[in-house]
Amino acid sequence: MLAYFCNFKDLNMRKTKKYEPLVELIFRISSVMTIVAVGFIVLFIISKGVQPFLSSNKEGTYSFVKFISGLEWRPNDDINKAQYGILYMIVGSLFATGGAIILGVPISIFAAGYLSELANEKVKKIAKAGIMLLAGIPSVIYGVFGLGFIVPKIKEISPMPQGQSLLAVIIVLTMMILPTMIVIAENAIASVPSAYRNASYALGASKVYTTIHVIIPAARRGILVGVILGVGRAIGEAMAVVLIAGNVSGGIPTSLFEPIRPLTANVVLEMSYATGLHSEMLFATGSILMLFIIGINLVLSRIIKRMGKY
Amino acid sequence: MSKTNKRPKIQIKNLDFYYSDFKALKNVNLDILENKVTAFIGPSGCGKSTLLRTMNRINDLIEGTRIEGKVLLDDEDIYQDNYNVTTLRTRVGMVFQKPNPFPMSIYENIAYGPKLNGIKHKSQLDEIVEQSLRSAALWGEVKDILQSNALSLSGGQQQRLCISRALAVSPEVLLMDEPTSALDPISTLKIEDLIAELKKDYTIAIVTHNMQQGARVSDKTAFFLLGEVIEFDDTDTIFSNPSNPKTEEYITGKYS
Amino acid sequence: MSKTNKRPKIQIKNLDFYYSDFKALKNVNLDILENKVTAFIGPSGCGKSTLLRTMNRINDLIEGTRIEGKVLLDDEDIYQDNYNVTTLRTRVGMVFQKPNPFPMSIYENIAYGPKLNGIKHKSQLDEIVEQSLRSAALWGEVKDILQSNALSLSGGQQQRLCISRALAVSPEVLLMDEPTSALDPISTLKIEDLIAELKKDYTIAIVTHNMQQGARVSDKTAFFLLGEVIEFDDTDTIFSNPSNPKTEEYITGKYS
Amino acid sequence: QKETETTVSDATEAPADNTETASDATEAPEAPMSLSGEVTVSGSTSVEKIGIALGDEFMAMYPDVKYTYQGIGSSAGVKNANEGVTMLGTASRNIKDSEKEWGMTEEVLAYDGIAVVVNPANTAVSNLTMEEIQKIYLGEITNWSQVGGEDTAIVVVSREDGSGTRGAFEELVEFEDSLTADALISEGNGGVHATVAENESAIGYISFTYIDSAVKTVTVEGVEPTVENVLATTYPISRPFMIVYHEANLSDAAKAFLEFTKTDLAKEIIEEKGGIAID
Amino acid sequence: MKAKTQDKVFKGIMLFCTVLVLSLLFLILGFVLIKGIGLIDMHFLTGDFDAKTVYVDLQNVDGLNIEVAPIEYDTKDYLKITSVESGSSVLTGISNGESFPLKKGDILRRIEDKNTVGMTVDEFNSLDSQLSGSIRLKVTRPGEGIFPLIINTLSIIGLSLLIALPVSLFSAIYLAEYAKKGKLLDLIRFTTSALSGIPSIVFGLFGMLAFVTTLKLGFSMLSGALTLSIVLLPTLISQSEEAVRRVPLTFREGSFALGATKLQTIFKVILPNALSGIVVGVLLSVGRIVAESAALVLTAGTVALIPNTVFESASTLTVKAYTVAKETGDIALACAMGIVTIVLIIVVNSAVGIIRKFDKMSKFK
Ligand SMILES: Nc1ncnc2c1ncn2[C@@H]1O[C@H](COP(=O)(O)OP(=O)(O)OP(=O)(O)O)[C@@H](O)[C@H]1O
Ligand SMILES: Nc1ncnc2c1ncn2[C@@H]1O[C@H](COP(=O)(O)OP(=O)(O)OP(=O)(O)O)[C@@H](O)[C@H]1O
Ligand SMILES: [Mg+2]
Ligand SMILES: [Mg+2]
Repeated sequence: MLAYFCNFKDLNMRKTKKYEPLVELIFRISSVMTIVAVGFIVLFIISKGVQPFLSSNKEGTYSFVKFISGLEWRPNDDINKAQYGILYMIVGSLFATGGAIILGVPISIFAAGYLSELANEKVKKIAKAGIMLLAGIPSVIYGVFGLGFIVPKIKEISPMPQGQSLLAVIIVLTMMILPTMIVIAENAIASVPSAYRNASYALGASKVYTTIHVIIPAARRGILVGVILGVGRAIGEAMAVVLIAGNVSGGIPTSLFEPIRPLTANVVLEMSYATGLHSEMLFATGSILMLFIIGINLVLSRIIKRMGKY
Repeated sequence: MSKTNKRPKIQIKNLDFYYSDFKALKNVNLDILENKVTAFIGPSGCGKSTLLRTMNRINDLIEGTRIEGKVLLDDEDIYQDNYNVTTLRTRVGMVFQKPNPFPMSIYENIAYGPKLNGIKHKSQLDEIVEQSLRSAALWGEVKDILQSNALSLSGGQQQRLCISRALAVSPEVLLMDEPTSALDPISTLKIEDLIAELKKDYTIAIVTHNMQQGARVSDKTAFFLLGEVIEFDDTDTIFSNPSNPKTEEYITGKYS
Repeated sequence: MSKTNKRPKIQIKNLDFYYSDFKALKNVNLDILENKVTAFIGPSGCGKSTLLRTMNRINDLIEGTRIEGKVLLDDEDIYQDNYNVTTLRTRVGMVFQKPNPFPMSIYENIAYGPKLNGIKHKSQLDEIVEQSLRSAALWGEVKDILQSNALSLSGGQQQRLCISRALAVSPEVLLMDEPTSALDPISTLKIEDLIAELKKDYTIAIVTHNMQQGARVSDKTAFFLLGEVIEFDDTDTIFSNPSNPKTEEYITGKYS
Repeated sequence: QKETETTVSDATEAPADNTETASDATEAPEAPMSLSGEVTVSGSTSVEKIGIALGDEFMAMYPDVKYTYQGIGSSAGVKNANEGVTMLGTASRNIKDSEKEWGMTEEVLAYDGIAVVVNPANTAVSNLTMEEIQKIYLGEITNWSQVGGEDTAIVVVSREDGSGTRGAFEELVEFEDSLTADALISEGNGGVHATVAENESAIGYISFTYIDSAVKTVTVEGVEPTVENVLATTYPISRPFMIVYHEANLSDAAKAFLEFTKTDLAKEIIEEKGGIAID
Repeated sequence: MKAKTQDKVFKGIMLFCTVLVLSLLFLILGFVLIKGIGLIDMHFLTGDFDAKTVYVDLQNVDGLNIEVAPIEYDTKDYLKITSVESGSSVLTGISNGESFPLKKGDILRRIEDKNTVGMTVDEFNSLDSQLSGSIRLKVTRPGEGIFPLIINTLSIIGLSLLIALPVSLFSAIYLAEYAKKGKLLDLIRFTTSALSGIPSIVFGLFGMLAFVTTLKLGFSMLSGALTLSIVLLPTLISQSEEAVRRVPLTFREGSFALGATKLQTIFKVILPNALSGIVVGVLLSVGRIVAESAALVLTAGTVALIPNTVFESASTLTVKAYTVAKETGDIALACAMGIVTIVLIIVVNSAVGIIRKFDKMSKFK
């Protein structure tokens, strides 16, 4: 009696060609590269970012609590004079991202729904090409556009004397995340099986009703993937926001018209100038940003997994 | 020709159907009798589904389709201008080949149609849901899991769910396009029993590729070939004593 | 049991087959005789394909499969350690349900196998290609379009191409899994004729869901139910005078 | 390579006949083909224009030399020079004590004035005292009416932390580390320039090099922000452009470049680019 | 009837959102075009970014045979060449041992030892008539062109893909064809998604620490390309993996049934059929590289010259657009670069479109 457990590994061992296991090894090593890359990134950034909070740090030790809960960012080589508080930046980043998501998600879902279910082929084709284009425009250009167009417009309606504000950031971020989310949502919606459409039409529902009540809910998993990418882009965006956020050195924003200093802007603004403790603090900011995004990714992918079951 | 003397629920008159340039139905004439089961059989691509789908105008959704001739529901032309398609589709329900419940709870699936028609009261909806599930012989199996996902049901259960869903809007006619072809033999039998049960209250038209099934469930059978009705008669006659040699060829398996 | 006295090319002994936890074949014992056509019939999911696929170990590709018992090819256990699977697969060719030519030219499709085996000379390849196409009765139809895309052939031609492709590596056994189920009646007949022709040179095992086909092409027939061989005998016997009532039920159409 | 250096200095010894139209009357230097190699510079963005122009001229003279300038900021430039990432580093501010510890050689390349700029629409304000500027940047004066302008809130615009211009400005106006938290921070001279140009109630400061008609300069203590006034030390807000290096890191070409920066030709270029050459 | 109004409301909202998105598109495109189009001309596309000053030696001069006009350059008045007669000796100019023909637009800074600052056209003409033999000119060829930036952008695209593509492809093959469900696969999946979530500024920080400083590659094209290849990994891997997975099982079975080994099957059947999907991934990556600034500023530097080796700094279009915006506040120039970038993206997108079409054709059933 022969018991044979058959799997890929065994199959490979049986191959006549001797080099096959070697090539497999190369494939395997390649695929581990991502892990290595992420490992290194986390290692490099965080190892540099934790320096200021270690008692062994040569410029002196900065309290992590002060860092994470501080409301002012005043770099100084003298650790006793310096204030490296990023709470107000975290809040600003959250507001900005949150705002962009709140604006962007419904707009992109509705637009995607319209394009994929209701629009005629021609409109759809042209609109999709345009949106793809929007997705590829460098963020610097969005920033320049924000500075030259959005900021002056906001200043006109703002009670504050300047247009650089949370609102400007939200608007520009929304513009930047829309294309990605629309393209992905459109894709998700288009791939909803036509069986659902047929079923709904056969019950007497209109196209619009079907889209809202059946198609979009059925595509929510795919849509959420787009939202994740959107959130990632919104939180991580630097080059555009730095031109329009105001980047003030302290203060939690209390209205849409107040300037903010997003975490990313903090890094971009000062990285090239910073040395010593200051630069380590920027790495600490980067670490927070990275943890932030990995955390959000984890949570959302859990949600997606759960959704998939339904 | 017919041994029954029921009145026709749906009459199809000189119907030609085009997918853009392709003529999928050629001068079809048929009566679907009330409270009877009418089966459409024929080789693949002969136009069975197309005909079925003209009867609730779901073909309207396919771009480039065109129709000539008439389809009368209770003597009223459903293709006339300003005919209310939504009402038509609630009067003429449809069940598809592959069970296609919405990815919602069982309850939501069935309540979908009634809600669409403006029914909002929970108690009213509850009642419709129970009633429809009972009619489709599914109530017993799902009454305790109404809130769970419809997609977690077995294929046969899903198909019965789709039937309940169609029933929930109180249709008069039920169109079924190969409703059992995706199912296992046991589920198939359940659906066949159900059809026998349902014909008391509904007029049923069914497309099937399975001749035994056609023979078992239907009262009348239409045999199609290349978009034409070759023969339309009582099922017994078609299967035991077809008048057209092509029908006989098909029935005896020369084609399948 | 058998009326023939050919020697068995493949012997299946006490075979159990598992997809992870699911036991798809239960204690199967069968002999596939040389230069005969053996048909496997049975309702969907009964394990016909699974058995066929154990015979060239293509099931190895599916994760979590496991086998107990023996499959002997010319009295040698193909599941023994260090058995050369590549050679096995050139000895036991396979034709699938859906024609699956590679998206390359007709010529390339057929030359694929021989090239793998190290044949490089153009003239040699040319010869193999022509020979294989002739054996599959396709040469006449494609000899002038050898360089065109295989996917541009009709379904029936594609299936014959797949058969030529399998023949090009000079197998001893040919496994065919519902080779005509995706084809039109005319192509089907051509393939059936081809099978009759090929059995002169090859040992053939064929899965079919079409009983008429089974009756037409095979010498021996095995009837499966839920992973078990219910009856295995000469085709004539199975179809005219089955010894097991379940076989009779199936043959007469109670299941399909 | 001594000879090379000599050639360079010789070439520039010829007197400039006219400071205004700058003397290319100096003999066209006989480009010695012997000098080759790389000169890598990184540092202040304020020095970038001058740095690139000097490099341009230098490469014109020594075609085999490859010169690059990375405008990445004063601190990074100093750091790079220290770590040997680039041979030379430039800073648009004084070298900090912490940086001095690294023991690099410092040279003043030029001086730069920092102009206080407002939006051209702000016609009412054309002069500010040092104290007023200080109070504006401290957040103690928040309305233009407090300094003789219209009754609108002042939008204070500053450069980013670590910027040499900012460091110098804070030092000279004496509000080190006390910038009002309401100040908008813009990246680069261009950022400040664009922000002030776009906002009627803004005030900012930029290097002389970036002054153009899109912004309006104000006089400080009544003194115009001009090169002459900086040289005459009547204009109070100016700072040095520094070059730092470790001698050991220098290529021959880099040494020659340092010599070149002291020639009249180089001074002429520095002034062309808005810098203030030292005598 | 109630359902009808609801329908109309929703349809209205959906239409509104679509129109909004499209008008934003037109707004930003319009803005960029209006601000930047004025700068785009032949010189802009083919010229150097930085001005270049050289000494040019001319032989056998008998008058320069050129026309000039005064021009203000760097706050002083010089003479600009407005036309060059054919056969003029300036066409045979030699600089640094290489041919350097002067052309329209070049600025004469000095003729022999004569400075041209403030020189009038008449003065020039009288001077010109005396010129003979071999002479030396100092000439500035003005910058503000983006040719090196375009070349750098293309080179960085090439280099990053050269690094990232093999790794991604092998990785995708491993994930799709070899890896078994389990911890490793989960970990790879997680890290890939983590990688795709990391903002590019963090990549920039990493690249600066790892490649520029630690590996001492300096601000160089190589540092930039290495950093970008990490940025590209997630897109490339997941696209290629999808493409490989999409190859129908039947092809695999067909190949194995003919006695092919796994590797033979991968290279002969799977990869050729996954090609179009992989190409789409590559084109997406190209788009990403073209649009990237944060990760490159901190790694590849800002030098607007075509480097001789990969160890030298090289600024791409987008990086320069960023530095221009922040350093000089020159929105017009940034927008002009933006237009060129957008054109590049349109080219890439239509390439994707063409490939998708091609794909459909080759896979017809
Ligand atoms: N959407 C469509 N566009 C164009 N032609 C179509 C379309 N749907 C069906 N056809 C064609 O119309 C003919 C009839 O199709 P139909 O679906 O009615 O056949 P059927 O009898 O239901 O076949 P089957 O048994 O395979 O379901 C076929 O030739 C088919 O190719
Ligand atoms: N890859 C697989 N993983 C798990 N179970 C499988 C797999 N393939 C087949 N099975 C199961 O094994 C049983 C036998 O399958 P098999 O494909 O051999 O049936 P079959 O007789 O060929 O049916 P059909 O006529 O439908 O092709 C079925 O119950 C099927 O669900
Ligand atoms: Mg059909
Ligand atoms: Mg099978």
